[in-house]
Amino acid sequence: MTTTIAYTEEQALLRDEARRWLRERVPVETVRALIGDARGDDESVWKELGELGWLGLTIDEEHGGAGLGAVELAVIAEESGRVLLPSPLLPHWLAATAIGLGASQAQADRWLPALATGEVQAVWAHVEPNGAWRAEQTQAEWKDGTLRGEKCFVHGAPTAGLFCVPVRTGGGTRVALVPADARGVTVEREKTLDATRRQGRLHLDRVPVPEDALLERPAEEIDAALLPWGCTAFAAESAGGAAAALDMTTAYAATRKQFGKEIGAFQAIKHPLVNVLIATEHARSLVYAAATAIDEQGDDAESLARMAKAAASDAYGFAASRAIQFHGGYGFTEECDAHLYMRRALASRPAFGDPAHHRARIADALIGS
Amino acid sequence: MTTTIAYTEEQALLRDEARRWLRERVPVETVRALIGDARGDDESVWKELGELGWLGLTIDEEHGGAGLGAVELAVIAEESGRVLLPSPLLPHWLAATAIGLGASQAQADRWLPALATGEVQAVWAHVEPNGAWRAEQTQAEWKDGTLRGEKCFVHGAPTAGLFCVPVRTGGGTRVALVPADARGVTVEREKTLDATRRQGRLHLDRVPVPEDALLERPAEEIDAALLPWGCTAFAAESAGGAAAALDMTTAYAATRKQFGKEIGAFQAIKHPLVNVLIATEHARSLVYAAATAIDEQGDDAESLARMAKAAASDAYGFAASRAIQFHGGYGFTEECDAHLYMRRALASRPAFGDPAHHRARIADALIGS
Amino acid sequence: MSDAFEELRQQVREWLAAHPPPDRDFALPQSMLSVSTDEQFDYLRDWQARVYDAGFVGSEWPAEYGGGGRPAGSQRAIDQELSRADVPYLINMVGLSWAGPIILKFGTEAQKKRYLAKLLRADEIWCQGFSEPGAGSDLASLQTAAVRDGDDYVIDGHKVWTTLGRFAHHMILLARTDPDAGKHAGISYFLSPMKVDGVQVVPLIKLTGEEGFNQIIFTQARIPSDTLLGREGQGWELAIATLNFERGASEGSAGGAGGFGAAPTEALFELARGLVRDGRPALQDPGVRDRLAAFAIEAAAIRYSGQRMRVPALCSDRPMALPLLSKVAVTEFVQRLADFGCEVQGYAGTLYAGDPAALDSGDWQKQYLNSYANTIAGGTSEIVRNVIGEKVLGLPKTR
Amino acid sequence: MSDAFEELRQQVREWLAAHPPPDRDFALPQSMLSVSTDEQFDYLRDWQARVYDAGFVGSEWPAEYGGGGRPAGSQRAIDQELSRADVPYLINMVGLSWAGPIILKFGTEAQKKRYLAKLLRADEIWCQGFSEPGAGSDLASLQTAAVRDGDDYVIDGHKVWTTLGRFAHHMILLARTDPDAGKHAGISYFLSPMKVDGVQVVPLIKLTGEEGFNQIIFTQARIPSDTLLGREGQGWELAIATLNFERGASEGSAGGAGGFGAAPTEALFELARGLVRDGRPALQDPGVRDRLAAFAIEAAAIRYSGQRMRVPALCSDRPMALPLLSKVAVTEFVQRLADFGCEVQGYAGTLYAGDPAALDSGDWQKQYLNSYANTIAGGTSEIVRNVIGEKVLGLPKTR
Repeated sequence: MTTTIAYTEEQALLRDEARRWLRERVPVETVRALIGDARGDDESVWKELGELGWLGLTIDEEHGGAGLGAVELAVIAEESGRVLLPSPLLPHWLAATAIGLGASQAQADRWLPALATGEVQAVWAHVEPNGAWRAEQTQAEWKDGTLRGEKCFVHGAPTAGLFCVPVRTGGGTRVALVPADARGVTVEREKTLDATRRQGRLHLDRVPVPEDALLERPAEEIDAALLPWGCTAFAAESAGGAAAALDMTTAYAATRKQFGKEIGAFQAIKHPLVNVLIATEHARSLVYAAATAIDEQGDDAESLARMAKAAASDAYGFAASRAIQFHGGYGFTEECDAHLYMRRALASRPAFGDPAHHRARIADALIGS
Repeated sequence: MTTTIAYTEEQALLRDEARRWLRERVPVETVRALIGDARGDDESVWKELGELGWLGLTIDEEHGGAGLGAVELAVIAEESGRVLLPSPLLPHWLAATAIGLGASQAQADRWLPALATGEVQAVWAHVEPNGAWRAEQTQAEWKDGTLRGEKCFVHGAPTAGLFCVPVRTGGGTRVALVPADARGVTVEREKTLDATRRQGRLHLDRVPVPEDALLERPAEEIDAALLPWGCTAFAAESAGGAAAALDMTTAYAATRKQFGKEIGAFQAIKHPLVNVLIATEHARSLVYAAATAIDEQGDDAESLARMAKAAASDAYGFAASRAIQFHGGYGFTEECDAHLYMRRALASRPAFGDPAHHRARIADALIGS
Repeated sequence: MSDAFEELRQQVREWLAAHPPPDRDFALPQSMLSVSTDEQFDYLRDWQARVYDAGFVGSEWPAEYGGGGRPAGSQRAIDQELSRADVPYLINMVGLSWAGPIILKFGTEAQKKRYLAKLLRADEIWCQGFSEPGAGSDLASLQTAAVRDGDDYVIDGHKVWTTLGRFAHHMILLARTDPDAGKHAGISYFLSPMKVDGVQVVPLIKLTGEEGFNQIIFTQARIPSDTLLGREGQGWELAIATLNFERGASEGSAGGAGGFGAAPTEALFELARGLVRDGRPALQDPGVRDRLAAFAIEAAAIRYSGQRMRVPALCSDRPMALPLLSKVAVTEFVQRLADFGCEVQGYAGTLYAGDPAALDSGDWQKQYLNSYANTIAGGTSEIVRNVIGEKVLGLPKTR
Repeated sequence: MSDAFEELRQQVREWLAAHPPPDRDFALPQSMLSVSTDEQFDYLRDWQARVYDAGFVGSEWPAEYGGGGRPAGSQRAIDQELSRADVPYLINMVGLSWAGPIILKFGTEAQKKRYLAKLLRADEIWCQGFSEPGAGSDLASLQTAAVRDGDDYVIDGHKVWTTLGRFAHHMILLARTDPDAGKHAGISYFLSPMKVDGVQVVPLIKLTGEEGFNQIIFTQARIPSDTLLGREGQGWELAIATLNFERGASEGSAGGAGGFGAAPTEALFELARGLVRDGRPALQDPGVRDRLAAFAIEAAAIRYSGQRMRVPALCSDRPMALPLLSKVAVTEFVQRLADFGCEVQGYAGTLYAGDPAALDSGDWQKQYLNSYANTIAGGTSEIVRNVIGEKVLGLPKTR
């Protein structure tokens, strides 16, 4: 089956709403103010995200969510990327989606309503200290009701109330739901390149986790089903960031004068910006294709999502690089926002696999390994 | 040991002589005239190359050669690349070098004097029909005085009088010296992208080859010693071609007017040409480093030669591509010389390994495989 | 997305199944640029007439001018089905995509009646006479003169890059009617007959050594004054409108543009499948795999950008971005792909069409050389980047 | 190539062995851009004085101005030895490489006596005052005013991107003495004192969040008229001469430029050696291997281009090519290398200086951000490409 991009009027309206709200509520001054903030996330913004229904976007209506799909998620992720939203929206979505994919009815009833309102902020905590991030590579171990392990680079960890942690058990891999306040759980905040995105290391030292806090499906299955969501979410965010970086650079180039004319009249500026546009628009097209494929359960969903992530990470790094360079001396200052996009681009590049990783997997799928 | 580039006054004078002679004797009209010619090589040019002492450049003086080294070879190869010299100088040099590296006194006495004058044109015929080109991969087989096999893409084959052919024998690999007029030797001219360079397929059908026509040293040793020479020769030729393509494009861009000014004033033309310049000059620096390393028997000779070949092939393809594009409509005509450079660039890219091949081997050397 | 034209698509498929292209014992050229024999020309012209007679050319044009009167979008659906079926292309490309739409939009009633139906059926073939040797990217600097003399214009000048020149009946011709007016203001647009005295067709040899393009030399050629399209001096405006059809910024083609398919990428995979590199199958070479995956990603991006272009709500930020960037994105992609198609062959990439051992008959090498036609013609990549930078990004004009 | 300076090199090595840099319990900044504490500044100034006292700064300058009077090439040999020994850099970079050579070439006898020896020993530190907020690449559009008033000039204006601003004693200052003359003709060049009233130093915060550069605000600052270098109105000519030192097109540095070593590439290999990617050692990942090899090739090309630059017969086609292209080649190489240094770390590349788990203390991430200083300052890559296109390739000026 080959996916055909679909997009409804409701989805277009959702984008308009998201764009308007995010621009008004999360201007860059707010993003910058949170950099120095210990929590790094404005609690009132989080609360409002919940009220807008975005935190439970993919949670079914039965559990208080909006019951929407990957296209809506991509739309909001893209818009959140444009404004460099500091809230841990993506890891929360991924945790909710993972729970939705693998939970028993009781587990879903226990957690999803609180995730949908945002009362509990959840995160998908899947990266090992050595950077391995697929469920089959997890070193965290659950045995006899006790969990030990360590997860790093956990996006959203410092403020999370619930961690979804892939673990090994005697009978295969599972996903443990670990409340942040459980005994033996310590979160150490990491010092990150992208100071607008909070990450942390999660130490799990003999944490008591009852068997009924393990999601029912094997972690590998959940992880495999989640992969297209993760790739698409970060790809959409990156594509939005690339578009915003391009917008800001274009606006500057259209007004900044040197040698008696606007620098955007010079092809040394204009043509690379056109190349950024091409890369960004290509990435966006792949994002919508991947999101549609997920929602339509197309068998090309994984491959399109990997393509989208590879293209979007490359586009974002390129857009941010030209943003710094073409702002000239000003681009090298903290005051100019260009570096904020670069930091986010670099922070999102490894998330759910970097471009080289995805190209290798795409080749496997197309050719066989 | 790390090589330091050396260059003597004599070498500089040789370059001046080579450049002057080649420009006068082999203008592009001559190159073009030979495209339609059956032989594809002007016999009088070949004779004069012999008289200049260039055909025996690397042959020792005892055998009538000039006894010079890789730097001189690189100098002339570079200049020959600039004018798109159609003569099979490179394969002749490589054959002479291979014989010099592996011959017995009697074998050297038998062949080298005739190679030095050009009376016999020799070629190094090392590529299998499947494209494998290292001696250990040869499928041609010598047994009880008889040789069978096939070599393809043999540069210079249609006019060659002697083929140096790596073969397997019962006791390892050797290099067979096969006169073109031996029984069972057929040469089939290939139709090539670069019509200024003649190639052919060599069929060896039960060719009688006495044991004393096998070079003494194992073919693998000769092949390994020849590799830096081959890479450097083709790298130098490609660097020269890139420089010439850049020159012609620059000259056109400095005079062709559009929109009331010379197109070279537009950064869309100027900046890519600067990038071509950087790539070309980098390649040239590596060529001189590699040639020096060969002459000084530096242990970095192989690695530098591989680097030079990788850089020069990339530079040439890039330079030729921009030459076509920046000549616009005229660049798309047969009449414009730009495509001649492109054809040569593509023809030389696989010779002695393409850039990706060399990067893989350089990684092996730097990291281990 | 449901397809409003599924029934029409079905009709096309059924017709094609029942009426396949006639057998032939000669090769067809890769594109109309390479049409060189009468045999090829007659075959392709006949094929277009068959497709027209079946109702699949000019689907959206009014019935009074020979069109099908179907709604917008129907021609694209037809084109996609034709493209998928891999049948011959429609030869009258200049007529269908540029001359036709421009006459439909700006022509007099008499001109519409005179020209449109005949071009749809390939009864009359069209060529383009815009470029001149001295005026490439700077089209408006053209020097061909049109001097009014009674009921005629007398044309003198030199046009280049004309496809199908030898076969064409008419040319969309830009010529200068007022040498004293401004660079742009003095230009007029003609629907010039080709089969008149004083029009000489001289083949240009492409960098591949093949023919395909022509030079057209006008020497005191007399053409009737009713071939003027629009007003005297309106030529530049009409030329821009034509280029907008050419560069994909306007819709309205009468057929033939099948769009960018997955074909080149699949052909590359197919090529690589048979190759050995460094002693192992090329498809096991990690560098080859990485490049192939990168091409697959880019091909998908181009394909889905084409789909997205048809969903206005997904293009609202910069509506002209995708239509305008597609030319440079596609042509440069195909160029890089063809280059890699040569490279991955290793030594076999040095062979050429005509050598029995050349892989895919040497097509990759030839396609790579030919790929420069598309990064140069119809606006060089450099000029198109200016246009995108100015029209889409709103950057100031490069002077 | 025999080295005429082997004996001198040996002296440097012996001296370094006998006089290593003093111990310290604080970190030194990566470059003079990042000197932030008095402790760092005093240490580095003391180190330059030691190297000078040993005879290894200003090696080629005349003895009467504090130099060593040795032949051309000797300073480069010394710099290479210092660079290899990985000792601290010489802090007075602006003085040694730009202010010093320009004074030596264009200064009066009194100016040479006044400034040169002191800058060699770092007794007096220099900074640069060329750029302004509104005049970046278009340097000549600068607005800082210098008005003659008796024996003084009165300076008003705003300079940016000044390194060591807080520590410097003098500035090479471009200011406009004649607002009515042409854009270039009205500019003059001053050796301005920094420690006078009306000179305010305001730190700029770099994109890394660190300090390093400064803004210098001149408000009715009075400087003596004998600080004018050359004539009034000669400033643009002297500025170009200074930029030629900066961009490597002229020789004459008094020391400190160790040249581009293999260090960054080796550091990248070292980093990769410890990493795991997709469950296996990163060095076994073919994509990583390919990138590393490409960087190694480029590093070698840059290194050997540096060598070749010193063999005039190998540069005779375009003598200015290598000196002028090296800035853009090196800075863009280092930028791409640092980017890959972040990428290859995978998730660890999201950490930053200060995190205990950050690899190489987060230096790759910081270096990548900082790398833009070098593609922007001293002529952006775009401006330098214009210069190369015009001066080396002879292309017409971009207007």
